Amino acid sequence: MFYREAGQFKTSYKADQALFPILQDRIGIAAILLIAFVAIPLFASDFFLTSIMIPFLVFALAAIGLNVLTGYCGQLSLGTGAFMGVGAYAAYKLTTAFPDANVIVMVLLSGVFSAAIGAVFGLPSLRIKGLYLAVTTLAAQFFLEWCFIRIPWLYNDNASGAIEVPRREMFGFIVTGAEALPITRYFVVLCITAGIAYLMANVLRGRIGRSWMMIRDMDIAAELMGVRPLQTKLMAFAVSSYICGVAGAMMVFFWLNAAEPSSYSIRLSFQILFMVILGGLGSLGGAFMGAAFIWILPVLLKFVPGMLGMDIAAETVEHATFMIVGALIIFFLIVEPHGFARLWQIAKQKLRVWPFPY
Amino acid sequence: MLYDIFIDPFVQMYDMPDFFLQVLWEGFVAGILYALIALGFVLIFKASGVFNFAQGIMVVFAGLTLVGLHENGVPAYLALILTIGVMGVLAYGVERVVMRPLVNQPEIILLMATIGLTYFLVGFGEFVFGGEPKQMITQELGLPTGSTAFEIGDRGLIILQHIDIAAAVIAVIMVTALGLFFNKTRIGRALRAVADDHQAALSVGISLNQIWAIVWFAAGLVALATGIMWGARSDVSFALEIVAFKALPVLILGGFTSIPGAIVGGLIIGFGEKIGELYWGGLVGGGVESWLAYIIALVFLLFRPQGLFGERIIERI
Amino acid sequence: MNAFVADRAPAPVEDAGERELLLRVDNVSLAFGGVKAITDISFDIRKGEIRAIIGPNGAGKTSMLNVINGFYHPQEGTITWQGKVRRKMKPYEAASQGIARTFQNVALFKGMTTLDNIMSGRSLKMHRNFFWQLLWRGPAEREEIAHRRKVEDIIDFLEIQAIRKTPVGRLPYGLQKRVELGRALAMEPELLLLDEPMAGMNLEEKEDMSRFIIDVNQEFGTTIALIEHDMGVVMDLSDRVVVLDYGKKIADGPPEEVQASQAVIDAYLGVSH
Amino acid sequence: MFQGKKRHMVGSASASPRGEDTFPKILLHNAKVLGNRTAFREKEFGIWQSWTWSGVLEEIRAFSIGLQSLGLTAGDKIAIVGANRPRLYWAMVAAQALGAVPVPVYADSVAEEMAFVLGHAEVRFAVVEDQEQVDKLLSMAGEVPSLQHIIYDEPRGLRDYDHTRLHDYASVQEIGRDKLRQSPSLADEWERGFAGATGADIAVMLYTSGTTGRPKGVMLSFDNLIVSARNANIFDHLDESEEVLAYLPMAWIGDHVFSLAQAFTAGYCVNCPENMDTIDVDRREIAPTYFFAPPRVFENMLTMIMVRMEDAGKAKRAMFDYFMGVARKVGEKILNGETVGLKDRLLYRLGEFMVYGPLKNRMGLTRMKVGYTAGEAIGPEIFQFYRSLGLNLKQLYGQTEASVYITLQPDGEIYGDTVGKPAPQVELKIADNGEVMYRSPGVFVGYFKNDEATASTKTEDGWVHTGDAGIIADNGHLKIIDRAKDVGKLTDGALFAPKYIENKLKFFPNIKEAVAFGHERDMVGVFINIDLTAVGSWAERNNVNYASYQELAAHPDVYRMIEGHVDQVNRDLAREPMMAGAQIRRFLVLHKELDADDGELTRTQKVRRSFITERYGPLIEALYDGSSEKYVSTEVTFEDGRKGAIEATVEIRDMALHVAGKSFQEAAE
Repeated sequence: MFYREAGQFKTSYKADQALFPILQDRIGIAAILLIAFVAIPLFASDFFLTSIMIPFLVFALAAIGLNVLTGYCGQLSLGTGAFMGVGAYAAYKLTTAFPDANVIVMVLLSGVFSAAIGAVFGLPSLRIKGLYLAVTTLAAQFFLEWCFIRIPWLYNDNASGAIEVPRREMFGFIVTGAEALPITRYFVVLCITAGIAYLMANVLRGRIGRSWMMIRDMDIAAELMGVRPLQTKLMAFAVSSYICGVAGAMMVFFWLNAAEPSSYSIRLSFQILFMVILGGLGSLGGAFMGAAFIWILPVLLKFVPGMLGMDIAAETVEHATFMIVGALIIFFLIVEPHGFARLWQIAKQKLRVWPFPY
Repeated sequence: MLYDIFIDPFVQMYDMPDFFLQVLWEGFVAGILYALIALGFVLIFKASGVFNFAQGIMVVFAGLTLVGLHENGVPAYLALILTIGVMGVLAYGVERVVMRPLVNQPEIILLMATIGLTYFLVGFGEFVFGGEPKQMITQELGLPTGSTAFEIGDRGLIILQHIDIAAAVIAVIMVTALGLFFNKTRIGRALRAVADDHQAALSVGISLNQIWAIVWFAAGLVALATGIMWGARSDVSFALEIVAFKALPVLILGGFTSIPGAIVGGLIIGFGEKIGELYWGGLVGGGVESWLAYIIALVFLLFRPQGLFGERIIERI
Repeated sequence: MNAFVADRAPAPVEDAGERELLLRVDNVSLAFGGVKAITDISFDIRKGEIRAIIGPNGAGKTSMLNVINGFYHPQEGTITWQGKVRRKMKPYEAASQGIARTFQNVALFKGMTTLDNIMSGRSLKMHRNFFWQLLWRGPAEREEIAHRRKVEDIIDFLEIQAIRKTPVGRLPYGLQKRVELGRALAMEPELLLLDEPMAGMNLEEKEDMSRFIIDVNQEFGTTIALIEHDMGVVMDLSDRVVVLDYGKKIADGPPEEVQASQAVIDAYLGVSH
Repeated sequence: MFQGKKRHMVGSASASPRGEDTFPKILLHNAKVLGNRTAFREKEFGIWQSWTWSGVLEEIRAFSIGLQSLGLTAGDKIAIVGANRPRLYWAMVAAQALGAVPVPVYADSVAEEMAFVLGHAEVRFAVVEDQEQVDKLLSMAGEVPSLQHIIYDEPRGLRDYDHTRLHDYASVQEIGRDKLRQSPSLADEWERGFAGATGADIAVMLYTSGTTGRPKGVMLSFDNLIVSARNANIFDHLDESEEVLAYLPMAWIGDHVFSLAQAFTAGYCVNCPENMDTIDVDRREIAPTYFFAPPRVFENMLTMIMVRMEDAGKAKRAMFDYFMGVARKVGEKILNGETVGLKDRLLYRLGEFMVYGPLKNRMGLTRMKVGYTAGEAIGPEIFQFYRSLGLNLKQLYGQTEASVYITLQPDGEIYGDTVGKPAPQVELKIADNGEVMYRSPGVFVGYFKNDEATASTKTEDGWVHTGDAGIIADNGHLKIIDRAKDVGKLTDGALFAPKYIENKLKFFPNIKEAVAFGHERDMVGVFINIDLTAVGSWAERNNVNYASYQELAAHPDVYRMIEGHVDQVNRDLAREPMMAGAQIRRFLVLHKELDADDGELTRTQKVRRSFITERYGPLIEALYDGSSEKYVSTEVTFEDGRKGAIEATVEIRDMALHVAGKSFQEAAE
């Protein structure tokens, strides 16, 4: 209906292979970017930024990271939380070791460490597939979590056993630490998430993205077409872990300010996995939709009783939220196992062929 | 350093055989409990190909229901029967609401659904029973609580908790019962038929839906037993959920569909974990129990990807 | 039986058996556990020919292809590829040395479009590294476009323009087979292995596929080894035929000769054909 | 900004009459003033390859000089065989630059037919699309002794052919480019070569497919084409900004005028689709602003819409039906600029957003400024459907012999049952026998090597017999009834206009083709061909199982449905005093689809009545001898040229007649 594609034709491969070849999609993306970069900063409250937008963007980035591995390369991972933790601890160590260095560079650099560790734990993927691989990543999850607790060097021997983000400035703005303004943090998180999402979109539409999908769809055929399975999978592990690492670092640096090992527990892994599955395996847009659903829904649910004028204990609300989220997850898996991205695709297809059914 | 790794632990084992035997016993008991959890997984996986992540929370849920009912004045044995009933309702509900609509979906989707179920049960359990740890009603159920010490010649003594012995006995009884159930009863044979070939099972006139309900119920019973045993050793709390993840390495070792595999795998992990923790864990600051099981499974996987009881896979194109 | 085959351009002057050697299989044996799939087989494939491998079901034909492109490693025997003798080779090495193939049961990448599937065949020829790919603009995009152009030639060649952007999972079987051929062609192989390219096709689709195979052989000079059940097709297409039965070679030579061989007749009569 | 404006002014000017009187000269002009505008596009290798006017000049010049060095000279005939491709259009102009005459030939005509045309035209050269055409031409080399060189566009599969008389298009162009490189003055020389040509020279020879007898070569001069084209451009305000889709056979005058003559004179862009399977997609991508199609195309699009809407959900269908109702009520009025109430106007706006806009988008007609249908009568419902969507679809009446245009419907003067007013500079009259005659600048020079036919078609003073019977209404619009020679009488003297009846039948989507008999007989009998798409989809919805066309056609439920349609037509006929006497008494549903490959249809999909009369003699007999069924065996030609036979026993149904002049309700009682 809204997709009026008549008259949109491509006279070059460049245009044909653009990220958004359809004019209406380009308009939509421009509108979203406008909202994210202009409307939200202008109108949003601090609470909205801190409790909704910043975590949403952080989780969206983590979901992109996991999606690269699970959605595009077909390798199941339950260790996302730990890989995020590696990023967080690495960024913390880096910025405390080099206090004068630009903190954003440190955050981006921290991903390199999680990439390396991710690749190591990806090694068994050559021989192991599916649920068996999940064990490998669980091993990573528990082993790394243990490291965060047992290696005091990682948290600079803090008595609390947690990492506390120091104050860092950039171009005269305080970007990290307790005094950093939500709006500043929001812009940093938004730029990094949007930037990495764009770069990944580039990788995914090129040779490397294709080779991941080849492995995912039919690994034997991929190998017979000249794709080296180990290299390709390891690269997916590394890239995925890099992104998760950066997301993990952002999580503590721009959102939580301080983090304990339990922040990066298996629960987080599952949370991210849900975002990916519900958002849609193999879709970058889906990662955002999944993150919005899993993060924002519970936040909203907390306000529902209040809005309805009910006086319910915070605990009860939390329990109810768990139940509702659990039930909704099952519901959406039943309605559309391929996630919101597929739902959107179906809707888009309907709009494109409107008023016809096909 | 090398000495600490390769020599010292063995010297200790020799020097203090009573301690070593005590460790082995601890490992054995832990292994039995792992095996029980794994058993729950195997039952469901065998019949439906679903890797049921909710098995862990089912253990907690069963334990909480039992204790919760008792706290509200229900006599222990009645509470036990009621809890069995609750597990039956849960099994039926899961089959109806989750399994049936998701039949034929890829395994990762089913896995996710069971994690969704976990969320739901966590919320529901906390909603009804509150989040605090509870004391298992061991005595009220007539389970032994004392302990017996055995002397090992002149080298010291080991202490066996009666509840642990009971756990071992119950585990053996459950495995035997399940074995008989699978091999001797009509439904049991039907279950095996399903595991081997869905089409074949359908053709002999067995309803898949019934079978799933039964299997989930059986897994619920196993969960209840596990919950009682585990709860008696510590508390009944949501922390127990994490134990369920241990089932994964157990299954890797034993294979996803083998009941004996689950037992053997559970024992290997139990022994390995305790021995590793007590003799080597100190070297790296302790707490290795949390991940050692996975590393054992991982190493094992690299050499034998098909598991202990699986057959070698020949890839075909 | 196929009218178009008559259109095939003047028969090659030289005898296929005398062309340059591309691949030789010497005394290869392969077993799974105790089961022998291939026993002591030797034959060769010469440059530019269409070589058929035929035989009753379970004769070891697919296993033979799997050995040639490195998916199975024979316990005994050697394979000489372009003059180099080898025992063992990883599948991706075989691919990089110019061996491409299609599969008996279509093995397309189901989540991708026709275009992407064929583009995937160009993987080995694309080299821009990860960091160029991140940027996209510039070298990575230029490389992508250059290969897209080549892929479009194949799409044009196979007449599948109308399904360019259709996910392959939605295509009918015959078209999937054609896309799979396109994917293999995108590798610009020296040797193209086709495992039952016409299985499950109707007459018209078979004729189309035969025409494509002949065109590939003639336009690009690609050497082709194919497994096929339809004897009419085999006799029309191939220069030389090797016949397997129970993992053993029972005949080898030009189609007419093989067709007349008593061993072959027995083998086919033995199986209910 | 400035440049855009300037270009526009120049462009508008180029649409008006001016000095250039041949296509090569217009090409030079366009390359000069419209140099960077896109002249041609072709979807190839997944994208729209584009050429500007100056690029086209370069391409044509190179090819033309290449042709020259192969020996093409003034007066030679050069055949053009293939689907719409820029290179084939260019070949025509390249040949014209040398004074040679292009002869476009229907690419899908059977070898025998093509051999006749090529032989008759004495072609020396042929420019063809691909191997298929090369093979066809080589196979008829014996019948076309004049043919010396074949040039192909698509080299695939031709590598091993003997290339002494066979050339790759690109290599011919390369010869030209080489020569141009060697002597730069050659370009000027080439231009001087056609500077002396005049508008009176023969531009092209088009063979009319001819419903009867051998095809005739219609010779059209540059003046014929260029004056007609310029008039049409002015009439519909067409300029260089238009986009058209070239998808109709190149040998057909319609395509020649729309995709070449008008494109060159207006300077607009011609787009060639990727192949026949992708036309719908390609049309949507290009969204032509000026669109031409025979009624069949509009019928098919409408059928497609209706079939798909049948599968839509209830709510959606209700919405669709509602808004189509709104469109039927006010759509045409709004298009014609009549006053419409505010509520209806708003509803129509909403409908435009919800339904009409998306529909036009799906059909690729969003940008259509003006569209024409011609060739045959279009069903009024179909015609109104498109107009009610806000599409400025109009009818025209034309002929090859007239360089298309005889009458046109001017904007705002659209009447479903007429074909419009005389086109600019066209004079019209009705002969005593009712035949329509015209005289115009577009009137052809003559039939090639057929003076007799020329003389019988064109009078001394330039009037041309159209062969159609018609009347000029009071408002000056022409109304066509039927072919003049086909209008006959039943034995009881009632007027029998077969086409009229057939068209009424064909307006039902389920009926693809109909052939009516009755001249000098005591009643009207009809053959009906069902539409496989529409009826097949109906069968699917109603759980009617069938294995083949034949089985579907003979299905009792299908017969019942068709019977309903025939009855409806009879009711309609009964209401018209002139036609009431010729209602359909008996009909049958043919067991096979009428097919051009079997000679039953012309290449433009018109029924070959005489051929069918001969071929299905027994069935016609059965229509009139009262039998209720008839066994028949029919020879058919398969796509690969093999022959076979279809056998069937065809059922014949009797129909009740309606009383003349009675209204629908009365008749139903």
